[in-house]
Amino acid sequence: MRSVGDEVGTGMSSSAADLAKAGSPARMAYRDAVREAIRDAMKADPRVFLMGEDVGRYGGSYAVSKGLLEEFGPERIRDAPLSESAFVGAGIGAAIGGSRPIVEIMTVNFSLLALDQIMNNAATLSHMSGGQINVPIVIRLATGAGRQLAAQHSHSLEGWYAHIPGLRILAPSTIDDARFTLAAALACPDPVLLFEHLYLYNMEGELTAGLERVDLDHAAIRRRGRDVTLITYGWSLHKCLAAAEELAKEGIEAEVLDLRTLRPLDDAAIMMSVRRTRRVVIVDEGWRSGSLSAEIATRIVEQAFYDLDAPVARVCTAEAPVPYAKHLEDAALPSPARIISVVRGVVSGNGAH
Amino acid sequence: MRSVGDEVGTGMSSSAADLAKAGSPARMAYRDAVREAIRDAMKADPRVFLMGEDVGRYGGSYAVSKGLLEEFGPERIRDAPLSESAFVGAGIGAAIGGSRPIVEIMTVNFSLLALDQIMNNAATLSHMSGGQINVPIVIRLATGAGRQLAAQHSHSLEGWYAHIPGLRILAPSTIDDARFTLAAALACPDPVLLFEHLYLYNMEGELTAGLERVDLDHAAIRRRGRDVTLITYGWSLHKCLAAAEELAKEGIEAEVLDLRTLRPLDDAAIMMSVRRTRRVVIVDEGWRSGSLSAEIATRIVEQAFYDLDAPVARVCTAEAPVPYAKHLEDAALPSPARIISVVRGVVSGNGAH
Amino acid sequence: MKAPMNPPIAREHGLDLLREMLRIRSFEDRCYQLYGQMKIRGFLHLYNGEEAVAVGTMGGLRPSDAVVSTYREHGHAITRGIPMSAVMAELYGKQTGCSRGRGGSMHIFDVSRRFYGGNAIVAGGLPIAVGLALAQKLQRQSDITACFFGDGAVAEGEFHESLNLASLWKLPVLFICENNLYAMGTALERAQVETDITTKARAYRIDAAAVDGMDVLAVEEAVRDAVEKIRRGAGPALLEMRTYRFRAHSMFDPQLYRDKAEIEAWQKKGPLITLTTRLKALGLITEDDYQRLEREAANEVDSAVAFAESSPWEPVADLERFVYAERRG
Amino acid sequence: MKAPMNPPIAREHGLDLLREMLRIRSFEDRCYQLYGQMKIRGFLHLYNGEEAVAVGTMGGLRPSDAVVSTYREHGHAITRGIPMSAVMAELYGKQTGCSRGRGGSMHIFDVSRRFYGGNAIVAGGLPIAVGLALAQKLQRQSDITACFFGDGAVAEGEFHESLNLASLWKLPVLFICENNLYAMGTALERAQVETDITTKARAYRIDAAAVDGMDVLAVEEAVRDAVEKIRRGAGPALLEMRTYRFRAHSMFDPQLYRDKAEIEAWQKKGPLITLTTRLKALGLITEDDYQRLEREAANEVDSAVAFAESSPWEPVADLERFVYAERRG
Ligand SMILES: Cc1ncc(C[n+]2csc(CCOP(=O)(O)OP(=O)(O)O)c2C)c(N)n1
Ligand SMILES: Cc1ncc(C[n+]2csc(CCOP(=O)(O)OP(=O)(O)O)c2C)c(N)n1
Ligand SMILES: [Mg+2]
Ligand SMILES: [Mg+2]
Repeated sequence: MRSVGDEVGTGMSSSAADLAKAGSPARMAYRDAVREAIRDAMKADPRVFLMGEDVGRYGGSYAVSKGLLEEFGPERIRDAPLSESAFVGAGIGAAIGGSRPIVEIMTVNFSLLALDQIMNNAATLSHMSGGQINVPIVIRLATGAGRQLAAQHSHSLEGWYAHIPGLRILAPSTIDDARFTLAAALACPDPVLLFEHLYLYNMEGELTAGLERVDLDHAAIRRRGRDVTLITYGWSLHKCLAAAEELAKEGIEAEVLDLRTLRPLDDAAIMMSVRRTRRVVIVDEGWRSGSLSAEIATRIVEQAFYDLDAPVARVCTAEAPVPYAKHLEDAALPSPARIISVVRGVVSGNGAH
Repeated sequence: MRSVGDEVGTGMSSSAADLAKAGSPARMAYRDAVREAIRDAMKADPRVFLMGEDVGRYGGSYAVSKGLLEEFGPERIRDAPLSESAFVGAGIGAAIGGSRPIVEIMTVNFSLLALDQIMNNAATLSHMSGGQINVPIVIRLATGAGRQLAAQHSHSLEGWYAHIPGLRILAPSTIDDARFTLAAALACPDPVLLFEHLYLYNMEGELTAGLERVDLDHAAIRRRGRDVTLITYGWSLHKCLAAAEELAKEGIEAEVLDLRTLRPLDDAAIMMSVRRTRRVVIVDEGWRSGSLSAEIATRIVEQAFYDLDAPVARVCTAEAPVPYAKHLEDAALPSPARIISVVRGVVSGNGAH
Repeated sequence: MKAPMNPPIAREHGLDLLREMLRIRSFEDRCYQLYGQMKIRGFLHLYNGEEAVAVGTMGGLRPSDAVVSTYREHGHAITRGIPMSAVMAELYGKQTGCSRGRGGSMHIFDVSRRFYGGNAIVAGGLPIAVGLALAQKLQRQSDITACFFGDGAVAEGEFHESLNLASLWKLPVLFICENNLYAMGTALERAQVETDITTKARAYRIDAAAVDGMDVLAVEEAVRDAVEKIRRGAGPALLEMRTYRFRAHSMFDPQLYRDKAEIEAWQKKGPLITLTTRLKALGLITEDDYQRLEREAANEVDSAVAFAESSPWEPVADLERFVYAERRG
Repeated sequence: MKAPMNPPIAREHGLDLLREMLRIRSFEDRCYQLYGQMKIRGFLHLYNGEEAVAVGTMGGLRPSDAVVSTYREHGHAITRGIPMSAVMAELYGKQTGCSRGRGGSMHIFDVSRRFYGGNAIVAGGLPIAVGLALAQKLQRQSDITACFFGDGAVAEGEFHESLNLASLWKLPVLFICENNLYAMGTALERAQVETDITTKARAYRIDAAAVDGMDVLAVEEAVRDAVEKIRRGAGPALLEMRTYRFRAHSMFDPQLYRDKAEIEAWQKKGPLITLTTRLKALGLITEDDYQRLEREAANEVDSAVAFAESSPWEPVADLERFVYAERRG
């Protein structure tokens, strides 16, 4: 795979300049990390362009692309009309035509309007053409609930998209991943969807010193533990880490596995952790039935059934359109409190068969 | 729930007349059973109408609605333009407005273009409005692969749709269900999606004498067995029944459970059978990762883990866009042969933990 | 653009129009404050500047007509007759809200008033409106469906499909495009090559007219004509209301895409100023009348806020209630 | 509708046009037989009657231009230069098929000839074509993208969104609407209220002309003019090719929706008859020429069938090959 580091020397230094504003060079918000990743990519490869609703003049609905129009101009930072199917399809066509589009669908909620293009074209063209065509498009989507945006603006469909062969589904959930996943995605000849949970944009953190690239293929253990494995991704990762801290006070050491890639899944990493802890809780923000957690649970049963000391448990979103009212929305979504109580049950549960 | 029988007296007799052509009054093809169900509904309730592409002049792309235009006229048998999002949304609006639309989406493959209307309106309006609105729409979709229609025309997305709260997902797989599910669906105030596998249309069978209605809520055991439970639905049901016959010759008695309803799932029926046979193979035509089989397997682990003598196994479609060539397509889809070999493995596997 | 005929107008009617616009204006201004106080959360899209469109349109509809709106619908809802208290309680997320707190600002519903929401998907309401009109036609009703949407929605495929369907089947739909020149930060001319929306409507053989959306009398007149034709069975009509949004798109919008001068120029021809000036010039109202209506509106908003504040929360146990209908069949 | 200028035509050129149309016709007729013999399965949509559109259009394109087609694309593929043998092998589902047997009739691809498929979703190819043209423009190429679609596709939202985008960004797209009056069994006038597709195109400020799609010379001329403007950077153009499908929509279509008389009337002005009559009248070709070209075409189809028959199957082990690219990065 193309090495990011090789290309971003200038990107890094100029980004450093920018970031000086935000404090120490190595500390930045997720939003800025994504922006820096886009800037690097634009500088490294003239074929790269960003296209989506309000990515230009407006500065991006989550301010991710703020300043990029001024830096790269309207041809490469393209404001698109409200035409999700057409501009996503146009991204697919442009990728086939030799460009390297980064298409921003403002939120996953609107991607339903482009789903035909994503499933029937982006995901199928390579196979259906006998390998003649690659579709190196990167689609970025804000995802998730928690901001009281109500039913139509609170979907978490990344696990649902992970059902589709031909797509790669990534969920960058740390500053490092926000900073470097895009380059790896652009270097990949397959269509890649990057899901950015809207709660992550304001998250600040340290960039790992010296890190210059990440891969698209592996899950990462974000916390070591021996008693139970929390399998998760996205914003739920941070809920799990918070829960793990609490549990540690009770002497329960939870391992936290950040999937990073939702399709393909890193089975090896999942099973390795499960075999060690023998207990699993899967946390994801999708509606429970048919969520990604179901696929993960099933793979564990298929591949590590006899290593389990307790049934796999999951913490997901309630089976309802996400409501507006804060107290109802909070009750609908996974929370550290719910994670903690489910973990307690799994750990205390008698594992003898 | 409204009783079908109460209303279809005339429907039944006139249908009988029709069916005389097709042989004995009680014997009919699935296609004719669906048509009779539509005719009954049209006669029983003036609010009912059928809308979709080529349902009228053309007679339905699978000849389901053949003759209905002549019988009911163009106002109630409505040919729609190629505008899936608009006519599905119009069906939703008409349902809200007091009509009882049966919307035919020619195949599930084209439903992607209407998915925003289905997920963001049909599925959410009741909850989002605090219960003020019901959306009593029935959407019929042909689904499935096996006819060498290639990647864009061979989707099996019913399990994927079953992820969406607010929808009811049904898969009528027998002549009885084809004949009577529609009436129950129209009587239900919730949006109901009926998935008709394209292989079923030509299937002939006997209508159960005296049967006048079916419900939307329960799975049905189609074959009794003690050694293993095959959980399935749709066209796969018939593959499972064929496999079960073969297995019986080897002394393996498979129970075959037809889910009938994919959302909500009939957990009680699933667990009851699993507790009896202690071994499970789930067969569905969706792509393996994230298919309905994953949700079912996970629920079994959550609710009947300690009753299992072997890991849950599944037979699904290969993780690839469905190819055109017969030999490749056959290899991609579940087959009695694959079901048989997986069952053998599950039954012979040593269940001791 | 159709020039208003300046028809003779009665004092009472003038006061009614002014009252409705002031009710909306003061409701929206209060929402702005309440958002700052974190009483209202989520997305909040205010209607300031566009009041004449809602008020001039609703006046031309019957209670039995259906209305489909967008996420910028407070004005439509209030002037449709939904009590401010129920709307405000919804913005608070309270059980007494018109959607029991599940919908919030973008999902105001009141079926008793045939107000079919608040839709947060741009252009998502158009097919629903077509369907409501189809039901009206199939049921031989003389009612019509009014469908509000923005200039940005015109670029969506659903606009194209819905206008064709409504025209093909001669359905009683009044399409009301609130052209405020921007879709979030994207100016109409940078999103659509044909910026005259009436031209687009005619490509579906739909009767269309552009209207000064800052002049409530012009809106009233255009709506009256269109509705009369639609009720006669002439099929759908589209009115392009030329208007402007005085506030940011939502509460998260830094407004980098337009300059103060443009905003100020539009504010000078705002709907309240336009009507008040005319009524005063005609000697139909005095400054006192204006002050009184403004006070009344403020009082109504006060009690709506008090109602919302004192209302109970929906019990958490009811989270999954209404996902499916409670009665079957 | 633009009348052809009947420009002076050279014998060789006339023969080339006739040859191409005959190649398509005899390929399609053979496909029809082979379907009956179950050598070809799945959906099969034949192009009989529409040959002039493919032939007249492809002649106006460069090898470096891109082409996006539909599920009724055999004619486009063959006259684009994809060997009949590779197309026929694809219909057989063989490894030597241009899509290695994975695509079948609806998914003919040949990237070496910039033929980007065969798309089985009505209107699904339009956004792809817009994107290919966007890449051409961003890369400062002088190439253009030709996009074929039917009259039915015009009702889809993607038509609306794609035409606006192409026109807004002045992209080099030639939209070719093959208006054969029916979308499956639905006549254009029962699906769309505005049946003049050029009128719709103009609502996006796109240059549009209607062309006699049964007259290959008229098609050639219209395409030449349009392509020349597009290459000059004038933005997209749309040509409405008025044509007719002689055979059923697919092999499952009982054709209840149109009567024999209509079909026969159109057959009388079929593209082969029209061109042959003109060339003979001008004394440019003889019946012998016609017979010879017909024989040559038949022979070419024979060897394509022989090739397909004798070709190997893709190994089942390779079922999941190409789902993801084999080289990464
Ligand atoms: C399908 C879809 N795409 C994007 C958005 C995000 N969004 C919300 S409002 C808006 C602008 C809509 O502009 P317009 O239709 O003119 O209405 P206005 O806000 O000006 O009243 C956008 C892009 C959305 N809600 N739905
Ligand atoms: C989105 C979508 N809806 C429905 C279909 C089923 N279908 C296949 S071809 C066709 C008719 C298309 O007509 P037209 O665009 O005029 O092309 P033609 O077949 O006449 O060449 C339909 C409805 C489809 N393939 N895609
Ligand atoms: Mg606007
Ligand atoms: Mg056609």
